Order: sequence, then structure tokens, then C-alpha cells
Amino acid sequence: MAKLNMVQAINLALQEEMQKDPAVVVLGEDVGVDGGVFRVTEGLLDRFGSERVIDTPLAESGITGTAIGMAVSGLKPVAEIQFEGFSYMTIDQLAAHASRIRYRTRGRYHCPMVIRAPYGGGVKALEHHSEAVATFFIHIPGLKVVIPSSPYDAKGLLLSSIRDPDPVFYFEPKKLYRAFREEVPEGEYTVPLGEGKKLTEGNNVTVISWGAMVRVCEEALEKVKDISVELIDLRTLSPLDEKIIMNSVRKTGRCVIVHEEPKTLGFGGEIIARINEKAFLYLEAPVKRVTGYDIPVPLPKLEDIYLPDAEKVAQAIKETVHF
Amino acid sequence: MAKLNMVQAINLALQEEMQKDPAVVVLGEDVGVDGGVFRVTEGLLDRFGSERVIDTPLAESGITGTAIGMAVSGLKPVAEIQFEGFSYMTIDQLAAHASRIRYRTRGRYHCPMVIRAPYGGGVKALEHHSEAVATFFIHIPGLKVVIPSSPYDAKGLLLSSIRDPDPVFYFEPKKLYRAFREEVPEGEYTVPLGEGKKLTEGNNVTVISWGAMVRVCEEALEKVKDISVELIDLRTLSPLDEKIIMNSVRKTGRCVIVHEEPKTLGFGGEIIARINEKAFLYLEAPVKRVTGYDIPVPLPKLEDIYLPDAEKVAQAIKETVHF
Amino acid sequence: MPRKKILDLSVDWLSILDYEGNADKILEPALDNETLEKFYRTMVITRLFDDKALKLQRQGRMLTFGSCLGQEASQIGSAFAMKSDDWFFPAFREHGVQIARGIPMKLLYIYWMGSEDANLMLPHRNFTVAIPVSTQVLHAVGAALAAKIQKQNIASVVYFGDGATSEGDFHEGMNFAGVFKTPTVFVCQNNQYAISLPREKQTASKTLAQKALAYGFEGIQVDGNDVLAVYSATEAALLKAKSGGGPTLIECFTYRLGAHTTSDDPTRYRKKEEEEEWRKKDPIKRFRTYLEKKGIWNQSYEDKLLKEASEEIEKAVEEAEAYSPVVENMFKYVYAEITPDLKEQMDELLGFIAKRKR
Amino acid sequence: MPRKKILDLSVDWLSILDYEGNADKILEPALDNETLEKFYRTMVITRLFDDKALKLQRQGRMLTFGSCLGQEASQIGSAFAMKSDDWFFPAFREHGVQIARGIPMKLLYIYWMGSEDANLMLPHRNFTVAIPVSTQVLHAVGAALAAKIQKQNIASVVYFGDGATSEGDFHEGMNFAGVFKTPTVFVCQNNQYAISLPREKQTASKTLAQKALAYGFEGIQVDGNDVLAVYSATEAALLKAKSGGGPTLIECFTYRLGAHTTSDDPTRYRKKEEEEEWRKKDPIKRFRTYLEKKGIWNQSYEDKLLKEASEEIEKAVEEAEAYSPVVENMFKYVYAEITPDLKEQMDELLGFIAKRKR
Ligand SMILES: Cc1ncc(C[n+]2csc(CCOP(=O)(O)OP(=O)(O)O)c2C)c(N)n1
Ligand SMILES: Cc1ncc(C[n+]2csc(CCOP(=O)(O)OP(=O)(O)O)c2C)c(N)n1
Ligand SMILES: [Mg+2]
Ligand SMILES: [Mg+2]
Repeated sequence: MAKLNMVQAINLALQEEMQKDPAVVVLGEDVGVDGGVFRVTEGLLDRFGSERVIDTPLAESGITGTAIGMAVSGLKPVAEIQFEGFSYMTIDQLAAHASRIRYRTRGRYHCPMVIRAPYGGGVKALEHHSEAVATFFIHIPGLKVVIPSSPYDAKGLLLSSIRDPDPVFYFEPKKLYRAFREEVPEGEYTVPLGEGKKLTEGNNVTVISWGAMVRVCEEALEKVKDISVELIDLRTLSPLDEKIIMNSVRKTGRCVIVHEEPKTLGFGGEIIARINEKAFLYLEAPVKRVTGYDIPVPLPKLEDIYLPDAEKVAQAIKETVHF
Repeated sequence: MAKLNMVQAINLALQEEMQKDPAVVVLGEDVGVDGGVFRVTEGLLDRFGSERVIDTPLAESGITGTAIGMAVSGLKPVAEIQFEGFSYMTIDQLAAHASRIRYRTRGRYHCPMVIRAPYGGGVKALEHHSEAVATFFIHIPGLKVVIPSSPYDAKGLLLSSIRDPDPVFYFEPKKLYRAFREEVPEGEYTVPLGEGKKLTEGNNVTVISWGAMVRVCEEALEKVKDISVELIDLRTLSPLDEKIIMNSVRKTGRCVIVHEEPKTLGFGGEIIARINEKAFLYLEAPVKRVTGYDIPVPLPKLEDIYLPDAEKVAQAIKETVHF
Repeated sequence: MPRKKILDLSVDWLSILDYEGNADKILEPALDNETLEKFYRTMVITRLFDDKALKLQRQGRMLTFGSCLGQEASQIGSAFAMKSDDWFFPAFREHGVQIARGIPMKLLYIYWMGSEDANLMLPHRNFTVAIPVSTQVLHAVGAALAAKIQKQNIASVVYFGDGATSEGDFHEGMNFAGVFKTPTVFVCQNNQYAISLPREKQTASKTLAQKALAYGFEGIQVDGNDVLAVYSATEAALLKAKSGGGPTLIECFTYRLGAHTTSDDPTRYRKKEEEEEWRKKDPIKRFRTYLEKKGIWNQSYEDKLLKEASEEIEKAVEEAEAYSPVVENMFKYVYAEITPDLKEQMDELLGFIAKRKR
Repeated sequence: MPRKKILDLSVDWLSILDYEGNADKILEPALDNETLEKFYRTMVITRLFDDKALKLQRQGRMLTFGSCLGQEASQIGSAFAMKSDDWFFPAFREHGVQIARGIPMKLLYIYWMGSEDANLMLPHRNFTVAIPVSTQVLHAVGAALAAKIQKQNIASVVYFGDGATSEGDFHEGMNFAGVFKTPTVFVCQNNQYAISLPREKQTASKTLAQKALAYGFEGIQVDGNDVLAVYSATEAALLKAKSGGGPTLIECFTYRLGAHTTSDDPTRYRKKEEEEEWRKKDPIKRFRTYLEKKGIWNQSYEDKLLKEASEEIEKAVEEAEAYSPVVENMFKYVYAEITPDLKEQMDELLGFIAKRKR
């Protein structure tokens, strides 16, 4: 078993699944010869050839719609959108088609495809290269949305996503691409979609997050050692693991949600609504959100203060516990 | 003063503002010769000519991006997207550009444009012609989102939208297009963006809605005459009138939100989050949502049971009051 | 070195049948009488199907409906060039192709009466209609690319209108097809209007066929009211596609004789005289003249056909109207397995319904 | 009636200057020495600006940066054909055009160091860069349409790469331009790659210029390493645009000598030999030979130019690095008036910052 970073773990998942299942094909801009701008698809072209690792022209709706046609024809396309900031152009094909093929044909056809895209801020990138856009996709019925926060989960969740008979948007927190390594087994294991994970057990307050912000929350925990925090990594945003949230909040009575997506209509609001609906009587304090602001993600000079950080999270935890 | 339906009120607003301000131009599919598929732009071409009333080729991103170029050049384009179900194709241009021009140029340039589109269900239309897509646009910082529920407001809000120096997505609940008439003054009056409206005063429960669902809520009120309901029509979804919500909920302690958008990440969730944050201690019951389901809007045979209706709303009101 | 012409490109026009029932001797496709008769029969059934739909709509028994009146040659000619294994991707006006491909009329009616339950893609590789204009172009390219990867000797045929050529997805799809040399036939029914917008205002190019040149493959403009020309062009394009020659764009030059849909009033944007001119070019009448000369058609054949077809259609309508949709289907088919969320929402709705019945 | 050719289309190639410093006598534009010298100077400054940016980036003093090395003729030739009143819409690699248009280099550096505060569109009608590929094409068409409506005798010039021609927005923009005959010049810098994708895999058409034919207007392929050819073609296109002749697509056939950006490693996808071949075609060297023959250029001129330019650039860098962005700007310019929501969020953030400072 090797220690891998997230890029390597995703690459390994692709290698293994393509080896195992000839229906899996990879397509996108620069995914072949170049191995992807983040090298996530490195080596795939050499190993599987240009019929299964397809460098496409520069067209995001085109990639998405083509993948749909492939998926209904029995392939399992894994398409890459080079940066999440260009995923807006996939929304029409996803919302109008990919997500509805099963529904519209009453199960006679379905659309097993994955769209992968690097996600979110924190790497001092150009405009449109640091955005957190999950809301647009979570809000599409029939689509699933996944954001891993560790190499291990990244591999396991990607395998589940590729094998899932329905379309999945798989976002890769680019800040974590090479941030750390951990043991990632070779070969068969999956992390099921729709299941969150408790990272710490605690009684005072539940902290909910996903993607790169999970690591920020862990940092924050170091700053509030006197507080017993239950940290939950949702991992899948759609479908949501309501159970893990409600069980925890019913126990702690307090909750902080941390995400880099803008506040208004970020997923945190929806989670608060669910808590309100299903754990109202358990709540001892308002649920707090630590989020991106309702502004376009600023260029790198101001990016750090834009993003949630350990201090902001720690303060929110303290305020919630001492409400 | 004439009694007008919503189509007529919107048409009147366009006529008056084009007359008054030569910078206002209308563009879109079938808006000219045909007068729009709902006849909203009827008569404009004859009156203002083909340089100001522009029939465009069939391309939604094209219409949006072209409008952006016009807006930065000093015009005030009012673009029509023929149905909300085709508004997905506007998201990229709106999120990546229209909404950021002021921000990116630190106020040196701005983008005064309006996109109008018919909105939502209830008219037994084809697929993609009955969708409620506000979330996608509310979530875009720098964009404003308006949905009127009456002819009077429709005119006043459209005038404010056209005059607003920033981009506005103005959704027209098509179920209300010809549903009823009311007095709509000719000439100058506006309804300000960002201000909700109390339709009834009440003490037991706050009901919040917008667009066509406001009329459903009014129907529901007939079924719960023994309950004192404060009904609020938000009218503008972005920016949100938090004050009107908090003042009411702090008084009633109970709240029901009604929208036809799908539940998950519908705007109701965000409102609940705000109430949780700002009126937590006043709440005597969980806030309830009556919404569209998290499924693609079904074709008309099942549309009626898909949409919130007076009975569903009345039941939610009762449950909330008797919690 | 200085200014010079580096590229010569051209577009052809194809027509085979004249209005007197004579086919060009060299271009006439070698079709047996049975096949010719099938073409005719399907064109007639399509027209009756269409007409019935309009009547039902007027009586409030159907949703908004877009008739294909006048486009029968474009649709039937191209449809019968396909093999049943080929993929078919329609826009929303391809009733004729759908009927030719063997989709039961009952299912077509159920869909247009407002239920997804009919979208079964029966019998084989018949995709559901695409309401958003041009989106299906990409699906067809993807399916063709998949066929190539899977080494299946099939092609995909995608239908769209003149208006559709303005959309980004048309462009991205055409370009992918050119780059990957996918076995795709793009059938553009240029019926001269996109709702109210006339063809000349849709794009400044002289033909739609020439748009293929931007993607490095052939475009041809075909007399879209000539079922033989459309058949020939499509057959040739499919042959080319399946032998590795890549995609073709076929512009069927035709006319939408009816309104855009039942919600549309064409008198707002076009002259009656123009419609009349095109009515004279009726593709069914034109083909009938040819068949009559060949001894395939006569009045008693026509009478029998009309009678049989009408009966078939009445039966389809009856069955369609007897169908009532299943509420649970709204929730059951969003994902392979219903999610806890959706289960909860479904149960809530079923509760409402049960309560109301009481 | 039967099969016949109905359309003949063609594409021209334009080149004026050879590599020995000779210009085609007929096509040579009538430019005075001062103008020619300005062309050269701006090309040289651009190269130095660019080089400095790469160095700064390697030292961690700048964001990811895309050099325009090798494309100076395409950029400067087209830029100086514009009038200052014309609209300029860049992609993200148009440093040369930006410099030619008079945007202070200090501002360009501030932007690429990571602050929007520099995006002032100074001095006039110079739009901000568009990072999402091809989106700016539509803005240029809109601005040109507005000019037409407002009866301003100006044009818009929009820049994009070979890769950009695959995007839907390119198509929709080109089509709108054709239909509305907008005064727009589309300058496609075909630098042979979109990141790693070579031009031949981007599209199957032989040229990019021919794509204009799909929209009913002219496309021309120009030697993009020949500043005189690019200037001439752009000037002619602008003249046509402003006299009501509609849009033109100019494909500048050139080469990106550097990496796509500082994050890119071109050895992964192309041969050193290919780069070497193109390095021989250096547009600056080529133009210098011409100027030398004309007596405009000599070594002492070059030395002086390099010295002055370097000083100017060092000063710009210094000023840019002295700039620190204003936090409030993040909130102040989202809407004309700050919303209560944003005010609250801003105050919260300012509170955080104040607390940290303590
Ligand atoms: C993306 C999108 N925009 C707008 C519409 C509304 N609409 C339906 S059909 C149509 C015109 C289509 O014209 P064309 O492609 O020529 O096909 P035709 O209707 O003539 O068969 C329009 C604008 C739509 N369905 N999809
Ligand atoms: C819509 C979009 N997709 C992907 C990218 C990532 N990306 C940046 S530049 C580029 C290649 C652009 O190629 P080309 O248009 O030829 O311009 P060049 O870089 O060669 O100047 C890509 C894929 C982007 N910026 N925008
Ligand atoms: Mg048409
Ligand atoms: Mg390029």
C-alpha cells in the first residue's frame, strides 16, 4: 500500500477502473497527451489508447452533451471540465438532459456518466479558477454531487461515481490535490455515495463541512481543544446523508456549517433548513454558517481573507457553544 | 386608469420606458414581428422600429452576451429568453460576466441590462416550459432577481429593473400572465427592488412566497380563516428584504414558506437559514416549506399534483400553528 | 507569397423528382415497388396523425403540438434510409420519422397528451424528443462516437431545424463530428422559419448546407419536398458514415405549411401567398404523381389506405386517452434507487392524494 | 433540376513581407517611418514586458501568466489598425495589444499580480481580459451592434485563439455579427495550439478563416508573423466595417513560441524541432530586417530602445508591487449601492481583520 496524494489517488482509480471495465472512457480538454493540466489523467493515454482517452476540442457543453450520447450508448464516460469556473456551460446539458434520461424514459435508458472538475479556491489561481459552484449542481434533480476531502475517499468515491448508474458531478478540491498523502490501497474498495463520515466524535457542537474546508475545520479544532466537536465530512452533497447530520445535531444541539461556496443559497442554508425541520426541538443555539461571501471570488491578493479559515471557524464554534 | 392583466402591464412598462429613454432596446427570439410568443412585446416593433426591437437568431447565450456588450456601450438592453427552461444557457454569460463588470472594473463600467423570461408551471405546457429556476440566478453575486405577482407590481418592478444600473433577471410567472386584471396606472411609478410587501397583517403565522405561489397562498388563506396570517410577497429575491421577514417572524414566531422551485436549495431553505440566524429565539415552531419536489417538473398530466396548492399550503399553516 | 486564393469550397443541390412525376434517370434510386409504396403510405399516415393531433389539441385533449405538415418528404425519405440499428435523435417535430421508425402512435399521443410514461424509446434506438433546440445534436455525436469506439457498424441520424443551426450546441456538435469523423448524419429540415423568424434572418449564409464547410466535411442542399432526393442523399451519407468517411450535413429545403405550433399564428409574420406557393409543392401530391405513373397508386388504393390509416389512428387515440399516468413514476425514476429524500417526498404526496380521495 | 453546384466559396491568404526584409510592392501599406518605428518599438516593449512577467512569476511575484512570445506581429499589427475610439475586447494573452492601446503597464502587472483594482479599462474602450475562452466574442458583437444603433462610426475588434473557435459562444457571436452586419473584426490568433491540443485536432476544417463562410461573411488567412500583412488586413476589415460592409474574420497564422502559461510544459506535447522551425520565423527579427533596409533601424537605435524600455518596465513593476489592494472594494462594487447583506458581510470581515491586527 502506498502513500498517495489526491491527484495520484484519482489517477489510480481511473487506471484501475479503465483496466477493469472496457466501457469506461475518459474525455476532455488536454486529458490525453498532456495528462490533464493537473496531471490527473497522466499515463492513461499511453495505457489505454486514443479511443478511450480522448482529447476533445475546447467546448464544455460539447463535452457534456457528447458524454451523454456515449452514456446512453452503453459507455461510461468520465469527462473532465478543466476548471469549475467553466462548468456553467455544462448546466444546460446536465439539467435538461443527463439528469432526466432515466426519468423521461421511465428507466428504459439511463445516463451513467461522471463529470470531474477541479474545485474551489486557495491556490492563488486566475479568475474563474477558484470558484465553488456546487449549488448549481446540487439543485438539479437526478444529478449526484460528490466532493472528497482526502486521497482515500477520492479514490473510493470516484469508483462509486463511475459505477453509479446515474450522472455524477465529481468535484476535486484543488487545494488538496497535493496537500497531503495518505495510505490509499490498490485495488478494490469503494466509498459509497450518499454517506457522510464522522471525523471526530464530540458532544458540544456538530461541525459540518466538505471538500477543502474539512481540512480548515480540522485546523480550527486545534484552536478549540476545550470544546468537544463532532466533525462531519459530508463527502456527497447530493443525495444528502441527512441521518448523520440529524443524529449528531440531536446529540449536540448545536451546529456550525463551513463552506467556501457563497453564503446565499450555499448548501449550508439547505442544511440549516433540514435541521430546522427535523431537529428543531433539539437546537440550543442558532446554527452558524462560515462561508464565502456573496461576491465574485476575488483575485489572489484578497483570496485568503475571502475564504473561511481556521480562525473564523474557531470563532463560530465558540460563539455557537457559548450562545 | 385601466384594468390590465400582467402581459398588458409589462407591455405598458416597455412602451413607456422605451418612449422615455432612447437607450432602452428590446431583443430576443420572436420579440419583434411576432410580438413575443406571449405577446408581451406586442406593438413595440411598429412603434420603435427594428433598431430598437431586435429579432435575434435562436441562441440564448448569444442573446445574453450580446446584451452585455450593448450594456457596457451605454444602451439598456431588455432581453427576452423565450422560456425559463432555456435560461440555463444564459448562466455562463451572467455569472462569468454580466454580474462582474462593475466588480471587475471597480465601478468604471457597469452592466445595466434586464433579462426577462416567463416563469414556472401551471399552464399545462411542454417539457422545459414549466420550470422554476430562480436558485441558479439568486446564487450569482452581482445579479438581481425579481418575480412579480400582480400586474401593478409587474409594471413597477420592471421599470425599476430597467433603470437599475446593474443586471436584473426579471421572471414573469406565466400562470399569472392573464389570470386577473387590476388597476395599473399609466405613466410614472415604480416599485423599488429589494422590498417585499405585506399582503395581509396577522399574528399567528408568517407566510412567505413570491410569483404565482402568492396567489395560491391567498387561496389557502380562505381555508384557514380562523388563523391570523401575515402574508408576505417578497417580489425581489435578490437582494432579499430580510427586514420584512424578520419583523414579521419576530412577531408571529411561526413561518411557512411556499415556492414552486424544487425543495433542495430552493430559496426557502436560505430564508429558513436567515430566520435561524436572526430570529432564532422568537421561533415557536419549525419553519415549514411547501415546495416543488426534487424531481424534474412532470409533464402536465401530473403537474397539478406536483405544484403546491391551496390545500397543501393550508395544511402546512395549520401544522405550523398547532405545532 | 502575396495575396492568393488558397481554398475553393462548394455546395451542391440535389433534386430527383419533378412535379410531373418524372424522376431523373441517372439519379433515381433503385427502389422496388413495395418500398415506394411504404414511403407513400407512411407519408399519408403521418399527415393523418398530425391532423388528428391538431384536432385533439383544439378540443383540449392534447398539449401544444407542432405539426410537420409539408415536411413529410424530408422526414420519410431520410427515415427509411436508416437501418433499425442506427440511432435516431429527433427534435420535436419529427412525427413522420417516429412513425417510420415504428414507434407506436399510441405512445406518441400519450407523450403529447402530457405523460413521460410513453417515452420508452421503442422499438430500438429511438431517442426521446428534445424540446431545447439543438441540444440533441451533441447526443447524436456522442452516440456515433460510442459506436465507433465499440466497433459497431452503425450511424446516428439527428434532426433539427433551420433555427437550430444558430445554437452553440449545433456548432460544438458539428465540430466534434468533424474532428472525430463520427458516423453522424445531420438532417437539417430548413422549413424557412423558426417560429416567426424567416431563414434569411436566422443566418447570413446563403445556404445552411455550407455550414458543414466550417467543420471540414460535406454539406449538401436537397430538395426537401422530394422524397427520392432526400432518401438518396441520406442513404449516401449513411453509407459514407459507416465506411469511415465521417459526417455529412444534409439541408432539406422545405416549408412548414402549418403554424409553428398550436399556440402560433403565422399570419402575424408571413403572407398567405407564400404559403399558397408552397402548398402547390405538396410533397405527397408530388410523389403520388410519380407512383401513379409507375402504376403503384390509384384512387381505390388511396381510399383503402385512408380508411385503414384513419382506423389505426382512431384506435391509437382511444388507447392513449385510456391511459392514466402513474404518480409514483415521478419519484421512482429520478435515480436508479429512490433516495431517502425522495421517498419522504413521495410518501407525503401520496398521503395528500389519499386524503383528498377520502 | 438534378445534382448541380450552387455555391462557390473561397479563402485567401495574405503575406506582404518576406524574411529578407522585402515587402510586396503592390501590397505594402503606405506607412511613414514614425509609424513603422512605433510598430517596432511596441513589439520590442511587448517582448520585454512579457519576459519580465515570466521572470516575476518564477520568483513567486506574479500569478500564472501566459506569454505572447512569437505573436507580437499579430498583436501589434492589428492593434495599430484600430482607432482609439474603437472597442477592443481581448482574451488573456493580448499583452501586446493592451500596450499598443495605451493601457499603463503598471496596471497590467497589478492585474496579473492578483488584483482587480487595476481593471480600469484605461484609457478608453479597452475591455478587461476574458478568462473563459470565447465569451468575449459576444461582447464585441454587442458593442458593435450598439455602435450601429447609436450611429457611432466605430468598430469593435475582438481577439481569441484557435481553440476558441470551438466554443458555442464563438459561433453564436459570429452568426449574430453576420445577421446584423455589425462592424466587428474577429482577430483569431491561430498560434497552432490550445494548451496541448494542436490545431488539426481542434477542428477538421483546413483553415480557421473559412469558418466565416458559415456566417455569410469573409474570412482571410494572414501571415501572422508579418506585421505589415496583419496591419493591412485589419485596416481593410475596419474600413469595411465602418462603411457598412459588415464583419470580417482574420486568421493570423502564427505560433506560440513559449509555454501556454507558466503552469504548462510544452515538451509534453510538441517537438523542440517544431519550436525551432518557428523560432526562425521570429516576427520581430523579420520586421527588423525590413526596417534596417529602410534605414530606420540600426544597432544603436536598438540599444537605446532596449535601455529605455527596460527602465520603463522596471518602473512599472516597482509601482505595481507597491500597490496593495483595498479590502472594501470586494464589497463596494458588487452593486451600485451596497446591499444590507453585503454591508453586514463586509463589516464582519473588517471586524475579523481588525481583531487579527490586534
Ligand atoms: C433552446 C431553446 N430556445 C428556444 C426554444 C423555443 N422554440 C421552440 S421551437 C423554436 C424554433 C425552432 O426553429 P427551427 O429550429 O427552425 O425548427 P422548426 O420549429 O422550424 O421545426 C423555438 C425558438 C426552445 N425550444 N429551445
Ligand atoms: C471556457 C474555458 N474552457 C477552458 C479554459 C482553460 N483554458 C485556458 S486557455 C485554453 C486554451 C485556449 O486556446 P486558444 O483559444 O488557442 O488560445 P491560446 O491559449 O492559444 O492563446 C484553455 C483550454 C478556459 N479558460 N475557458
Ligand atoms: Mg424551422
Ligand atoms: Mg491557440
